[in-house]
Amino acid sequence: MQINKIKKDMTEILSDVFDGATIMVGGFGEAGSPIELLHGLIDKGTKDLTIIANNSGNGRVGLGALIGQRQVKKVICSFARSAKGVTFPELYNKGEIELEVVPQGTLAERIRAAGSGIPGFYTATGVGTPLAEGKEEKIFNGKKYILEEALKADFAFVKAETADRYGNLTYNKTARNFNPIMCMAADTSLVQVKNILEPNEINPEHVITPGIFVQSLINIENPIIETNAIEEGMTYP
Amino acid sequence: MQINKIKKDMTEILSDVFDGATIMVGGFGEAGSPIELLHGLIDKGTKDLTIIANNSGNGRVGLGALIGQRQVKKVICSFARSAKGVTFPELYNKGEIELEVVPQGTLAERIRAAGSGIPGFYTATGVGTPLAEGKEEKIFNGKKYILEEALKADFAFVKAETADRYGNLTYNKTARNFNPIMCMAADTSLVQVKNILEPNEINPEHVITPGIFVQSLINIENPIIETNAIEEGMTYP
Amino acid sequence: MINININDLIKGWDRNTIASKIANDLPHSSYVNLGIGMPELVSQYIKEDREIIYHSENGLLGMGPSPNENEIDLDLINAGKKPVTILPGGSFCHHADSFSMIRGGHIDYCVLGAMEISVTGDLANWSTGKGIPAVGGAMDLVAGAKNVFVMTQHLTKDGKPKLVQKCSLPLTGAGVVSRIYSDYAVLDITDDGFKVIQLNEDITIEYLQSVTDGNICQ
Amino acid sequence: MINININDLIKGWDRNTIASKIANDLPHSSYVNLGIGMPELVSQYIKEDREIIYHSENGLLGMGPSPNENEIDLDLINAGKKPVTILPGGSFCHHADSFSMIRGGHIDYCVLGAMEISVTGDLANWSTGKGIPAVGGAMDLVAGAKNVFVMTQHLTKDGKPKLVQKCSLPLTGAGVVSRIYSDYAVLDITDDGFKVIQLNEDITIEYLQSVTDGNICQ
Repeated sequence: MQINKIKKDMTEILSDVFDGATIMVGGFGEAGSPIELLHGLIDKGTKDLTIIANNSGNGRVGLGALIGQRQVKKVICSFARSAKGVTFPELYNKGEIELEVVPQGTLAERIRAAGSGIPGFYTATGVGTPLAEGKEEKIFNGKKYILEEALKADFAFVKAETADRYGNLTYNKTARNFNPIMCMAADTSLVQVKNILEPNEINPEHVITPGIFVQSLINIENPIIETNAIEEGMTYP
Repeated sequence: MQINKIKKDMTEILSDVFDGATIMVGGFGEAGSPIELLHGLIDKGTKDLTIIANNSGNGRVGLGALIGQRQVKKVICSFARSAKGVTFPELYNKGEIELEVVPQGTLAERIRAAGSGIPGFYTATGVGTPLAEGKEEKIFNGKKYILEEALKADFAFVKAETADRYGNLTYNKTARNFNPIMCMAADTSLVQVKNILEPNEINPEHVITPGIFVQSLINIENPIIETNAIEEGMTYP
Repeated sequence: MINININDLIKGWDRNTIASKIANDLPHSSYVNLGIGMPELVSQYIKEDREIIYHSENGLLGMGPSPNENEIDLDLINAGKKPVTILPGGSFCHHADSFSMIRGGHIDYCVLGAMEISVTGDLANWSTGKGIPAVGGAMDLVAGAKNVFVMTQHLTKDGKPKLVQKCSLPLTGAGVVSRIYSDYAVLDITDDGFKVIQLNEDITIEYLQSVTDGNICQ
Repeated sequence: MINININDLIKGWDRNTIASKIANDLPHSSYVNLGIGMPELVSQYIKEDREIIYHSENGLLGMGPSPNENEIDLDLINAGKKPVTILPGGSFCHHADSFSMIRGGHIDYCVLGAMEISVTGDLANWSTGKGIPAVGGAMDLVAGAKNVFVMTQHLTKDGKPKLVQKCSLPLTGAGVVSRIYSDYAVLDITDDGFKVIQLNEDITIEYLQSVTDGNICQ
């Protein structure tokens, strides 16, 4: 029997996602954002979600749409004030969605720590600012640092460029961003990928996410381009 | 003016290395070990060195030779008991060289932490063992962890497969090992590389060590192969 | 409380002049992160005697200028989410590695905008305390970069000093700024106060002090 | 103190039989790290109904068997520094990433040798307290892998039990072992003691207890 992590459709790949789940969503703005997986979650109607992502969605597409459908109770992100953000500000200003602000590098490192079995680490980022409030401090070599804890998730929703059936992934340019570390930090990583190759077609030197961090794949050959979709007035569903 | 990190000879690339320096030496056994740079250090006669590496050298070549020349006062490593180790055991058994044993994954993470501006992190590795003695403990989610501190160095000696003048590096197979993280953790990274390419010849998706972590390069087209050298009875100098 | 009638203000250097001063102070071979907005101008004034490598915190080292309309790739963007290019010798990495470059002290210079800078080098530039709080990578940059340069107007739009004894807005970092490039002066943060490195040719030290809420020294 | 005359010992399973029992217990699609030495045998007994992916802590996922003499590449080695191969679907990574796989709980099973295993799952396998101390990746593996299997002779070469009430040697990890595969039995670590999962067909529970320094239960 051969390992094959490729699922046949959206229903199958999303079958284990549950109400109340914590989901990491890859991408920096639209680059690397798994829009089709997020739309699948809208179709499925999963609710009370906590989303960990860098941003909080644009327009009414992808993460913006999921938030607009009121399926998200909390967002943990570094920058929830996007130029094209619509749904998050609406709910936030009404007090109907929670926000936890995390500095971008601390967010990345907390995610990487969770994937690496590091429950906590010290950083100088945020020291002396409101985001350090309530955090343990420690001095190393005369300088003050704060303790940050690992940030885990039940699922990671990830967008990749190429994959093989083992779940080895490569990305396209700056669409890499948070995707590789989110694969590491989630119990289950679900990946939408443009191209599926044979295992011997990905050079082992060039693999960015080794298959050990990936549980399921779905082939989305022509993903929605968020900028174009928003310009065209697309809303989902 | 163009950035060009390539040095013309061993004298130039080693010019700043000083007595008493802490030097990280890449490689896992012989794979990825920068033998020519180490031999350059023997020629230079630099002494009182602290070496951070996974192993403690084989035969009287490379790191084994440097130790044999009594240029090293202390080794920090995970495994100092190599089958072909000669010089380290000789000095260790006479009490003439210090050893600090660090679990391999903790060693890697302490090095990566130094390169990432993380002064300390918690790990379960070593808890309840003699290597946890004297280390701060902390409970996360009911489980015990120990605090490990970042491990920095003045220099990293690294072996790579290809490089460009910016210091972007790729490695060959498992010769990658500690080399990329040591480049991150040292104030100055010195790299011996088999092939030097033009900047546009390394695909930006395939760079393993970005040039920001590399200060100097030297082209060693046909490096010594340790296994063969030892079989042939080579000793250096 | 200093409050200037904005109609009385002396016109200082324009933003291009400020950018060229910063460009002059970035040494050959340095790794630089330019903040979104005004700091982006700096890259246009780098002289030919030096090569600078630009880092964008979303996993891009060796960032080049904006692409032509027909070369836009929405998977190749900068930290401001605008399309950019990559130069030969550039590379991509994931977010944890990108912030290792920042937090680990590998970025030689970052150039950021400011709302307030205190006399001890505290910086406030991420939150007015109103609206949706959004910090991005600013706190990591000021905590990690070897040198933090601020590029700013000396006064706010309604004529209040941005260089202050103590910041009133939420901090981005404490004691992090090394140098300030304003339309009136280039100033270093020192134990004695804001130290003038270069003064705009149209103003006096006394005038500079009158529009600065914190000690000016020379 | 139990001390058996080694001439009286019943001959248990040979190492190949033990390896095949372990191979049987590794589920399809699992990620496995096999320790240097006896555990390496396990890969030869994987049945065709399953695919297992082998991790070597020196940055190799998807490790294959030893190469032919003419295919040896000294840059492609395993954690024991012996030449190996890489299978299609494999990948290389650096040491920090490789130990993220281990420490982060992504390795489903590791199989290690042992000097002593206590009734509470403590493992000692890295130091006799003599000679040059050398730990390698053993402490990381036992702390990080989801399941830690031990493959061992039930007794030392001089007839002393390796399964003990309390380890006398320096620990590799405390409470880390899930299951023991010895030449006499397969045993789980439980709150009630060493629980027999399978007993060698030639020995009795009473005999097993007589060569084990710790409670045997069923």
